[in-house]
Amino acid sequence: MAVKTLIEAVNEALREEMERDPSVIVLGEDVGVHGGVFRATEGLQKEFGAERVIDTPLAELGIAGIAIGAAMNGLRPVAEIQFADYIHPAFDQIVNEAAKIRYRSNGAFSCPIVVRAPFGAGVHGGLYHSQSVEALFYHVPGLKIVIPSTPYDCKGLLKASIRDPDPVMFFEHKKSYRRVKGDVPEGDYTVPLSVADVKREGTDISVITYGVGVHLALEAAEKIEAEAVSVEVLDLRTIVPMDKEAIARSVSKTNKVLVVHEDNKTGGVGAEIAATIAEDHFEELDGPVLRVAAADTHIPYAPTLEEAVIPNVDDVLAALRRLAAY
Amino acid sequence: MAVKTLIEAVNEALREEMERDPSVIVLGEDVGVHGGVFRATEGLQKEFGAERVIDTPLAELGIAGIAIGAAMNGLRPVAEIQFADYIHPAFDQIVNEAAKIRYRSNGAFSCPIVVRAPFGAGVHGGLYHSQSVEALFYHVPGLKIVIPSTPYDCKGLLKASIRDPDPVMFFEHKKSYRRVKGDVPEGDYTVPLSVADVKREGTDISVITYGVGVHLALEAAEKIEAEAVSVEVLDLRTIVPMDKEAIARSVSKTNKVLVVHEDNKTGGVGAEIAATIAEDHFEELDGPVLRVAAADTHIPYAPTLEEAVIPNVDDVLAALRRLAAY
Amino acid sequence: MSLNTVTSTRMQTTVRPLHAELGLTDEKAIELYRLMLLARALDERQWILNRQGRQAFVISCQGHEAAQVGSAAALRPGVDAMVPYYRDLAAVVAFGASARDTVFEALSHPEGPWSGGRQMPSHFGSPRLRILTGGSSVATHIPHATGAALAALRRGEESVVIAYFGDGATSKADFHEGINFAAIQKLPVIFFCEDNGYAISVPLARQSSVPCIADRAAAYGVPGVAVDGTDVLAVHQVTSKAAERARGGDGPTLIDAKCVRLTPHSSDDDHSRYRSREELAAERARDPIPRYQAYLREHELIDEEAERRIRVDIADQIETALQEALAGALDPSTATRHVFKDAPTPTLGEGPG
Amino acid sequence: MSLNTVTSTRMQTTVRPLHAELGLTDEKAIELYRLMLLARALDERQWILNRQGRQAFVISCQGHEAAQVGSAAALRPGVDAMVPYYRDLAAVVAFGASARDTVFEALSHPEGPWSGGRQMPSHFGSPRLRILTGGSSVATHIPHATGAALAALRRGEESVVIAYFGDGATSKADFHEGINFAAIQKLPVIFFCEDNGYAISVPLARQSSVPCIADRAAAYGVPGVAVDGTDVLAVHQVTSKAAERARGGDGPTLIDAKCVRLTPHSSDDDHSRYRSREELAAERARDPIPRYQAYLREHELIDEEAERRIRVDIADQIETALQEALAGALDPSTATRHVFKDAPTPTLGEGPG
Ligand SMILES: Cc1ncc(C[n+]2csc(CCOP(=O)(O)OP(=O)(O)O)c2C)c(N)n1
Ligand SMILES: Cc1ncc(C[n+]2csc(CCOP(=O)(O)OP(=O)(O)O)c2C)c(N)n1
Ligand SMILES: [Mg+2]
Ligand SMILES: [Mg+2]
Repeated sequence: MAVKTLIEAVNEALREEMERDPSVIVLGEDVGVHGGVFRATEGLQKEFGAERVIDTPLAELGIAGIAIGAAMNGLRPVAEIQFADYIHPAFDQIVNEAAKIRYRSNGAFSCPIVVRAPFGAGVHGGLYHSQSVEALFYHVPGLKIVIPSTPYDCKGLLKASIRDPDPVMFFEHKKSYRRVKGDVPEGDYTVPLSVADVKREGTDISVITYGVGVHLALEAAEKIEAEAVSVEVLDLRTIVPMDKEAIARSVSKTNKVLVVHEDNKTGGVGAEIAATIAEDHFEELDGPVLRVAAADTHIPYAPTLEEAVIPNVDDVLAALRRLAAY
Repeated sequence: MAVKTLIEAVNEALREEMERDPSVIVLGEDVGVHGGVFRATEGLQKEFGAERVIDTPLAELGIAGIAIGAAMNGLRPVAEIQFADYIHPAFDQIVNEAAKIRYRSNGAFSCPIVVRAPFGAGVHGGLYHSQSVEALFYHVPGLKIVIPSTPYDCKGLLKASIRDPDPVMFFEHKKSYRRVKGDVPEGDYTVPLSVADVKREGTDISVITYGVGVHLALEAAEKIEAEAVSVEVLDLRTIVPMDKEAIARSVSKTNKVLVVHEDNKTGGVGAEIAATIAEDHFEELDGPVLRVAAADTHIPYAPTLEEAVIPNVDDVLAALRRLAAY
Repeated sequence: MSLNTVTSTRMQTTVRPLHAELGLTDEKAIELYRLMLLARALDERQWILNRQGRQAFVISCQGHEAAQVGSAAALRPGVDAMVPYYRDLAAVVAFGASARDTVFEALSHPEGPWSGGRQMPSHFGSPRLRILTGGSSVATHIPHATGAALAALRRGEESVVIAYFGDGATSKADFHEGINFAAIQKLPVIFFCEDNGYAISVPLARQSSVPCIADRAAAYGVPGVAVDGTDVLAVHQVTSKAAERARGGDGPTLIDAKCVRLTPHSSDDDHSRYRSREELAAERARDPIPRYQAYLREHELIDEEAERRIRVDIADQIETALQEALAGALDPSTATRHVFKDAPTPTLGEGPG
Repeated sequence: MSLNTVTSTRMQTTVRPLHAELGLTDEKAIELYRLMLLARALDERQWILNRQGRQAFVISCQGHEAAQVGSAAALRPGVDAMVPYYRDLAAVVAFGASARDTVFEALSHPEGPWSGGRQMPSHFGSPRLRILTGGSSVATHIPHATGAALAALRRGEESVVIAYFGDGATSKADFHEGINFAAIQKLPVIFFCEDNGYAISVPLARQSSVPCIADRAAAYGVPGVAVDGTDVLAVHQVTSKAAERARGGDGPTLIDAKCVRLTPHSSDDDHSRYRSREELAAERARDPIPRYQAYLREHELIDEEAERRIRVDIADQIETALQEALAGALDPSTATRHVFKDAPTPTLGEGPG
């Protein structure tokens, strides 16, 4: 097994799925000749031609809408949105069309598209190259949301998403693209959607998280071990439909929960996780369900300012200590 | 004081603000000659002219974008989106532009727009004339969200929203337009944003809600009184920024909370309310924070199907009884 | 009987009638009329159901029948694909939708082929008939047509996709982005605008800065063809040309068919608020059905008796469908189905609907 | 000194030089050059700061200076308003932005007038200079220009609004909806496209189905004017005409200025991946600065000595600004300010920036 980066895992998954299934196409801005601004589609146009790897005009609504129409007529389009911050122009097509096609047609039509987008902060991209957008789609019935934290999961989840019969939003943390490395098997395998993964076993506190939150949580868990606190880290991997059984298992084991995500706090995915636990596991809780998330602001460009608003390992540690005290 | 409908309150607030402030304009589809498909802008074009009451092309992105540009150059535009279901094409302009203008310019610019939209189900409008959209904007820093439940609040809140220096999303439940009546004073008054209102005093259980949820809660509260359960109904009125003090007061008084909204459950506004309470009021809770909301589906057209997915008084009663048992 | 007469007399006339010039047989020319009458009858019947309180919502094709039938009949059912909007009852009827399909959806019957009661009436969608599912949002389906054409091409199908939309839809993002991509890729799509001069109450002059929607084609380097949308044969002619062009790999055409809206926007609308009596009367005079009837009479393709038989047959179809439809009742427990896949889904050309 | 010489000689020449034809004084003609040089120097300096690790991101105006200065200088600072995009350093400089403003933003100084370190460099916005704040999204500011023009009209200001954007931006919804409304309402806006033939790596042929962006004007019934964007005087001429038209109440104009992109898209881009050496060399040959320098020399408006003095002065301005800027440090506690109003906000023509 070779050690690969997250972005290499994306590229490998796309290549293998295009080889496997001629109905898979890739479309987006700069995905062709250029290979994508993050190189996710590197080499694909050379290998599969400009008919299957399509440089689109600068028009996210169109990218999504065309992918949707193609999906209704037998293709499996993988649309790249260059930055998640620019997915908002496609919001109507994704929310009012892709998400509703199966339901409104009483099951007669489906919309098997994957919308890929790099997201997240920490690269000094400012307000428009740092956003987390998962919470904006989270509430919408009919959309699946996947966020991988490791190269292994990334390749397997992206392949599973491309084969999924429903629209999948696939968000890749751009700061992890080259920094996060890990073993990735050659060849075909999938990681099933809606199955969370315990990235670290523990007995005192459960950290429920996804994406970069997983890495913050693991680092904090290592550190706090010295203080004789045993932390379990649950990586959701698929945000919708969420693996509620895995959450239940972890909560009944530790009776204390910390939710961590980089996205800002109010109305984030963490809100639903905390609310669900407060609703379904009230009797099991030994302490409040805490959340570590970004401040409810936009993400500024200057490092000094950016670091002030996004969560870090110390924030996670502080919350773990608070819970440990219960 | 005259008894008026919710839609009359909207119309009166718009008229009075346009008289008071020449920088207030109204724009949207069919708002002029026609007076709006729900008659919210009835008579305004006659009174203030086609220069201030503007029939726009069928283009929600443009409506929002033009309102934003006008707001940056000294006007106070009130944009009508004909149905909240059609606000999604304007999502990018609202979320990436309006919400970020003050922040990105370091306070040098502001964007005092109001985006009005009728929302909500119960009128057999199907997937595209029934949506609740507040949760889709709830997570975005820089946007205020107001949802009135009575004609009195509606007029006062709309006037306060038009005078507010920041972008306000103002959602009016279309089923309430003509069904909900109440006293509305002639002439000028405002209801301040971010101040919740106790619509009914109670001691055993707090129902935290807004919009039509208020009416479901009040009806359920009346009914369950016979069972010697005293229910307090807190109408948030402003969803962002939320009146956390009022929530705290009510929770410490009753120690039991039910959150009610018509919007579907997962990732709804209720998730944040429940999460906040689970986080900040853990010790005070005598029972789980329950939520009554729509099923996580789209809203179907046929009455039989629609009624099956949206919450009703019996759902609220059942949840209240569950909590009463704690 | 009468048909023979018609044919024989036609032999003696010197100039060939237009439908013959266009390569339409007499039977086909009459069939176009039947489709227009069927759509009109289905439409009128829905207004009655609405007044009877049996149908909460009606949206009409009245005044658009010639544009819809003329264009849809120029395509090949089973091969070409259609992406209609809510006003396209006559178009889907011309593509094979039945009175039963229409009435079942009008009354939210669980076996309604387009949405099974989940959507308002006239929200079409049938894999079998190659009609894509649509919602209520204006213009969002235009890029779907582009995408469907892209898919057809990639999958080696030589099918043409037609997208229908109103004049108001051309103001919207989806129109611009959908056509631009189709033009760049020279995709086999026909963008067919049914210009009835209004978007609910908003007249074209407030909607578009150019008086003729066909002029918008210049921005995309595609042909823009304006046609009288009340002239079924003229529409058939321009659509056939656009279809040839698409099949030939020369890319999309924008057709601008000037229609009349003979009803209020929908059953929720009162157009007397924004249209004068005179204007409405003038529109009535442009009703495409008497116009085409006159043509058929002039060329002796149809006589009163033949027309009566067609109308009776249509009435029977609708009555039978109504009786059947009124029996059906929806099961509330199905309301949460199909959010995600919980049953196999067919592809175009197959399955239900 | 040299100026006198120039003038006197010009007296003897028979044909008047173009700038004079356009009503530009010699001083003004030279000022345009100074602005182009200032913008170029500020731009080049940012690449050095980037290589020094002091500036994380650079996006250039190199190759667009003539288009930007020629157009901005045709408007009235303090009266007209500008809605620029990230590539418009020369345009904002021509509208009054200083070396200090630019350098402070380049280095995220808390007193940076456009965003105070909250946005990437070249994200302009100044109430005082009547330059609207912009983000990084392509084309979203186009409807803002339309709205700002609507506001100016309603408030009785007779100001013209110019919106700048690239060729890629014309593919997007915001372009279509923004221009359509402006054209319908005949608003005083100039839509100015800086067509450099690329959207990052995507060439115009994959972006637009018409080779000339000016052709898109036909869809809105407004004049579409193509101009050589490397010819500062030609741009000044067409922009003045568009401004007159706007002031006269005749509505918007779409200007299509063909520019060259002399740098990679940004400091994050490597254009050798998608542009050939030959192509890049050909672009270099169209650099607007030597071209205008040649004009000024030909007409003896400037000589080496005069140009040297201008360049020295510019270098001084930048050095001074840099020394000052490097001192500043941001206070992390300010990062959460200005989500909602927590300080008074000025209106156009007033306030900071
Ligand atoms: C995006 C969107 N905005 C608004 C509406 C409400 N609405 C429904 S039909 C309509 C007018 C459409 O006019 P046009 O495109 O000309 O079609 P027509 O009904 O005249 O055939 C409007 C505004 C909608 N359905 N979708
Ligand atoms: C809505 C949106 N999509 C994608 C991007 C990423 N992006 C930044 S600049 C750019 C190309 C813009 O090209 P053009 O409009 O021609 O302007 P130019 O940079 O060539 O001057 C792209 C795709 C963006 N900023 N906004
Ligand atoms: Mg119309
Ligand atoms: Mg460009």
